[in-house]
Amino acid sequence: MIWQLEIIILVLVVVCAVGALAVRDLLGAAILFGAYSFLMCLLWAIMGAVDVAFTEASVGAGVSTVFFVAAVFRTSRRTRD
Amino acid sequence: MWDDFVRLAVAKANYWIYIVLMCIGLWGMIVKGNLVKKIIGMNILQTAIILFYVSIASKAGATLPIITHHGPGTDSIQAVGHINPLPHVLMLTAIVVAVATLGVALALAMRIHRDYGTLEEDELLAMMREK
Amino acid sequence: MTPVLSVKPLLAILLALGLPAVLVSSRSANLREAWTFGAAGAMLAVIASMVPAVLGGACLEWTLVSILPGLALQLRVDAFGLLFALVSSSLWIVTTLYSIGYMRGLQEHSQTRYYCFFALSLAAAVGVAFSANLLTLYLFYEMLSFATYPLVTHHQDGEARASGRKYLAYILGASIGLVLPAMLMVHHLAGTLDFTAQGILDGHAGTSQTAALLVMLVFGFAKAGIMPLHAWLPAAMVAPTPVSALLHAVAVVKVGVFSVVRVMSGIFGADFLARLHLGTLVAVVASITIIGASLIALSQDGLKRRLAFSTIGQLSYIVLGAALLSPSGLSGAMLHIAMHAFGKITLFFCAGAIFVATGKKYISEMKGIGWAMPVTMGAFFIGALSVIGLPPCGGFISKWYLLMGTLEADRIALLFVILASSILNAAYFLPIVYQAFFCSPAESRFERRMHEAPRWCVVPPVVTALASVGLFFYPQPFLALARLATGALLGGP
Amino acid sequence: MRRLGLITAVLFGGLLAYATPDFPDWGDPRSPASTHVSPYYIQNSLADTAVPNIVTAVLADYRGYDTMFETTVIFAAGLACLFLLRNFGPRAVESRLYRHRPTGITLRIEQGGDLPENSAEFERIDSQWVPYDLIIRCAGRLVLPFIQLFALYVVAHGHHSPGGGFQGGVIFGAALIFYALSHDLRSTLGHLPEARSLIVAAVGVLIYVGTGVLCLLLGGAFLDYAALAGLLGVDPVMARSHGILMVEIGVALAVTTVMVSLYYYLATAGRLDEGL
Amino acid sequence: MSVHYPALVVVMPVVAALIIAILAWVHPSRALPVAVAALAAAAGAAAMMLVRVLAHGPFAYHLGGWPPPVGIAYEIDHLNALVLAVMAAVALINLLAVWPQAEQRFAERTVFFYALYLLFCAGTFGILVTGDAFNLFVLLEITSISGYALIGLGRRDAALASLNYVFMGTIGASLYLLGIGYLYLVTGSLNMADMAAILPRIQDSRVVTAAFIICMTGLFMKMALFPLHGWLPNAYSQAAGPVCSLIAPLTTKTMIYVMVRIGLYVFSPQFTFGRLDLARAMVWLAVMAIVFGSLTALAQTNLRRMLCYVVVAEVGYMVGGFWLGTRTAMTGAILHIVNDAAMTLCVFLVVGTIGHQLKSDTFDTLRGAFRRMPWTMAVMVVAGLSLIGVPPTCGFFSKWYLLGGALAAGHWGLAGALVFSSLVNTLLFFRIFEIAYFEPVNTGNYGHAAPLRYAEAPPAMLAPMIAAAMGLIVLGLLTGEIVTRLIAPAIPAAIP
Repeated sequence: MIWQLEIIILVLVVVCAVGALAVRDLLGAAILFGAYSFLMCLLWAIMGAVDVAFTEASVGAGVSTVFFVAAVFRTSRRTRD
Repeated sequence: MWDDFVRLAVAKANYWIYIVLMCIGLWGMIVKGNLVKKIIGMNILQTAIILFYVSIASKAGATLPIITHHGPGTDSIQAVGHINPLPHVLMLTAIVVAVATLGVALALAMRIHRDYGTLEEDELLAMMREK
Repeated sequence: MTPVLSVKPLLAILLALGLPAVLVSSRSANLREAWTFGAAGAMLAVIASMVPAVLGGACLEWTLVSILPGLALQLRVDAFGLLFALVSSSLWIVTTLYSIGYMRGLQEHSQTRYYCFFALSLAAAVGVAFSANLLTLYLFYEMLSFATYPLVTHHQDGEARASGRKYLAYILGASIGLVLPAMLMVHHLAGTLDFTAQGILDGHAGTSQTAALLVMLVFGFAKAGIMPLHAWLPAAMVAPTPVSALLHAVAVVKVGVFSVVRVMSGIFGADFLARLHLGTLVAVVASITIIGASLIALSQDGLKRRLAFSTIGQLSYIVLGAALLSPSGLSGAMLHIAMHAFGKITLFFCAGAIFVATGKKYISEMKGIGWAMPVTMGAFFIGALSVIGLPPCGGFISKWYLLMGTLEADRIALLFVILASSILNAAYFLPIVYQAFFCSPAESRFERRMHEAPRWCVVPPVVTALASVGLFFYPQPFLALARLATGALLGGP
Repeated sequence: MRRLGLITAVLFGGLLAYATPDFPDWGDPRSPASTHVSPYYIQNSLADTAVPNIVTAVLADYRGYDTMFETTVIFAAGLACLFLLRNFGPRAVESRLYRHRPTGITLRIEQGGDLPENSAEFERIDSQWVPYDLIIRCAGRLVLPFIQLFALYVVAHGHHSPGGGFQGGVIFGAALIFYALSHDLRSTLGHLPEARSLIVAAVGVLIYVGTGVLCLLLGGAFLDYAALAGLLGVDPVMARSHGILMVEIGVALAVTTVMVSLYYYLATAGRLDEGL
Repeated sequence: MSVHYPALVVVMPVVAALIIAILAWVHPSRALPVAVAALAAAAGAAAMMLVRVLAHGPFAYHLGGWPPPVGIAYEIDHLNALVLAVMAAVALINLLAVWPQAEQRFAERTVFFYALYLLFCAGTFGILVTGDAFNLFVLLEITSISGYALIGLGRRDAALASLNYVFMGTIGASLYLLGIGYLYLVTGSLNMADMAAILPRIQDSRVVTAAFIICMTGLFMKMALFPLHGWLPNAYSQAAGPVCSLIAPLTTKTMIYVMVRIGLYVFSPQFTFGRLDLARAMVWLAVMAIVFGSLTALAQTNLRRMLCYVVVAEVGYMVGGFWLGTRTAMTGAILHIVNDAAMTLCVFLVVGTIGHQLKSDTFDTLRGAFRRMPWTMAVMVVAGLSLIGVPPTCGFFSKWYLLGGALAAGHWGLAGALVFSSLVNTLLFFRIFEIAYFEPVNTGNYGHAAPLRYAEAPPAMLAPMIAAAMGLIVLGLLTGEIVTRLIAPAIPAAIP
């Protein structure tokens, strides 16, 4: 395992999490959340939790993001914070 | 002192990150006024916990919890050789629970938007008070 | 006392408790009243049938259900309880008789409800009388509070609402706020709540603890009307007169003083209280109430209000008698429950009869009424004599024992309290009679001619007045029971 | 509120940080978590269940009861979305849009109107219709069978490799959602109508619960697949393996359909007419 | 078959929910009988388990045939057999009482209401019998998700209230999960009994302390203890009547049961009450909860909202009794779990019925209610007396133990709060009774008393309600039996 890679992913995870909460466009937030999930899934794959990573890839990065996008489409993209 | 600190930081790096993520999620849920943002915060909180569990499971120098080749008896399988599978199992369940909660939360948010036309908490509260 | 297993006490309570079910389903008013009479008569019969056994030294027990570990819902009939139950159940019959006249005479609404809750109240009162431990007593005490609420607020108007609120605030506030914690404390200290002849707290509680518990329990049974927790009683006068009779004579206030006496003797124990000199404390409180209530009564113009304050004073006689911790005092207290009940119910019946016949409520309007309603006012006179404590009425006997009690306990000050209040009693009752017979009525040209009240309203006061007189000459069942109870509690004759 | 949120988060983080130094080091093979119960799974799962993927073995057998409820949770989420969002009332008066394929002219047909005569040349479109995109459609058509095949593989091969009913189910569901996205919702609904979808979901969970009950009826404990040995004609170890496969199929069915239903409700806000 | 009751009590409602979800598309009218049958069977199984525990003592059920630390075990002991039996009865009675209401309220959705109802019940029953800490989390989520959905389809602001509940509930459940993770980290086990065996050896670890605090905080959120109660009044008062009378009796009480279970059976009593010095603070928090709940209830003009705050106060009763850490108070707390479930059911059923028959539940609606719906109000009186704590209703006896425990422990604050809350409850209920008894029916046209419209609920709704009211008295009279035969063995000997 390359520890530098792991550190980068750890940092990126935090960045994505903060970004998903901070960005002022809900669609953007949804996509950032998808990225967050995907990075998380990478992290778990590195740690050997293949089944969990697999699930997170399909659920977190896949279906959840679609749900978010769908919800944002059916409501509004606007957010004040 | 400094060495201790570094050792503590490195040996438990995952644990520190999960704490950070958990705080971010919690903070987002409390502070953000937009309901979808709160839901995102909720998901971050849940994934942080999953990260924690997955970190528990890891074992230095061990391989995946799948037995690829094995001898005739069970003796040949060494517990130290495989990552602890139990937290993975638990977290599969937790992910499912998270997505189920997400679905319900989004459904509720859509109902709210249908009824009030907004997802901002302060606007909602103002409308509730008006009626 | 030999305990005897007997279902009779339960039967007596169930007779009254089950009555509402019958009443609700019976269609006509006549049927309803017939049922009430039947139940009341049966209840009196059952209770009276226990007298020989109790006089023979037995006490009848029945355990309903073991409700908490070591604590059962238990009924036990001893002499004191039987005395009270006898008074209540016999007066129920008379009151029912009177209710018919009163309720029909005034064409009151919701009569079924009235009879139902009346029966429930009686069940609760007899339950209190037969309780074997403080928990059972508390249960029936609370049941009485709730059962009387719809009676007190029978008129369902603003005034009734206000007094109902006051009634519950005092009674429930005191019982939940004071009796319940005190009861738990007693249970914690003594490990039991059974009433025993020697009390259960002796050796388990210190002086200050005992004093605190005593204060909580004496004031907590706010139905006893000890000042300053007396204000509900005048307020509750808005109720129909038969209800007032119930409150003052048959059940409610008597349950209050009964509970106080029961607790002082059965929980604390006379010896224990005497040793700690706590009887004096209660005696002083009671004396203040006696004098205070009598003075207030003097200034009241409403007849029922004057009677109410009179009741407050008279109740404290009973508490005082118990607080003397002397045999005669205790006997006097117990007898006074009976004697005052017969006297006071007469007075209330008369007040109600006057109201039914003439619509008058105030004493100042009643000048010359005596010639229009001679029977009623005659009964009133006898009732007043009994309450004042003059012969030839039953009240004299109980007061005599009370006075003996003060002497036995060597408390001359209290003797004077009783005497002074007797004079005050006379001062607020006799003028009414005097005005009724010897003053000419005010200009009454436009008033309709006054006449005697309906028959159903006149017969009961006459009956109770005669009973008052009769008790002077033949106080036997009550006197014997009181002496027996005193003997059991104090160990002397 | 902002300050409160910050304070709460920091306090909470402080509590967590307070405990962290007492954690066993990351990856320490001597930590209690790695030495108490989990070695049993690693050493015995193959002998007990004949499933090389320990996670699958634990998931569907040792802790199969958890997984049953996990499936039920998903099912509950589907029901919840239906309950909350589904429009049961009479459909609002709606106009329908049709597009004439050769010319690209759009027709709006109000309530009660009929289609023009040569209706084969018309196609129904959504109100927020995006012009026909050849690449997306074709690529979608092309990829879809492979995704579905892969999903089936993941379900079937969960015994030996990462994956299993849940992952396979989600992938299959995602494939159907992808179909809805690349074409339109109507075509997906044509293949998997709402009612059928939810019935299949219930049947999926019932397969799981039913397997458990079957074990119970055959004399074992609830979900004790070894009891199925007589029925399946294999030894108890293989019975466990087969039992795991049975419940995995149930999970896959339930998850697929619930995911699709969730998408139906969320994407249409419960009206089930037009997708994204 | 009798061996399998622990599994069946949970599985039967699940199966029924699935069948109903299928029937919904084919035979919607068959849903109700299936639901009733499943709950009746579950209640029967619960009763049988109670009998068995009384006769033979605690027993366990190994799901999948795997012994505990490896597999999941259901452990039935005196504590959960009692709570389960009452909760199952509550769920059944409630369903019998509310179905006519639900069919009107939810129209086509009723079938799905039944399915979610059953899932909610299955989750609750599972939480009560499980001996596995993680299994408890999964079941908790089933309960929560079906609960969110049920609440979300209520009155005008229900969706918002429900989403708020989702947030609070998810944080609570996540904290619980995290706490379990901490415990797993240091014990390596998920089975409660196994954890309890390991924990005393390592209880000096900071991880254990943190796990304890995190777990308990999560549970406090779920049970709506005072500073964390924000979601409850909105969620309960916005929920539809049939939902409210299901969720109000079950949710908070179940979470208090979990607190008792974790505090006594996972952590040792010595740890829970001794090590952290948290107990003292918790009792004072409970005192604040009681006082706050009571006072806020006084300020309400809506029946349902008022009761919501009464529930908040009642949570304080149980939490206070538990954290006092003495045998008497603990008995009171456990007894109150049972009694409060019954009382809450009764009172919320009445409020639901009033809301359904009179179309509103503000105090104004109640004018003349004693004449319009005498039976319903009679049930209300019984429930009110029980909440006030008047013998022989069951509310008195749990208060008896709680108050006795507080006095014996010398905790005047809790004793005072309990008495205060009883007095406030008196005020609350007699205020309602006064309005219902004295004030004429509000007809809208002033001065003209319109003829009184008799609006009593149909017998199908009344009968279960009256049964619930009788239940309050029966529970009260059975107190002695319950305490000596069930609660006394359930409390560990280590508690003084």
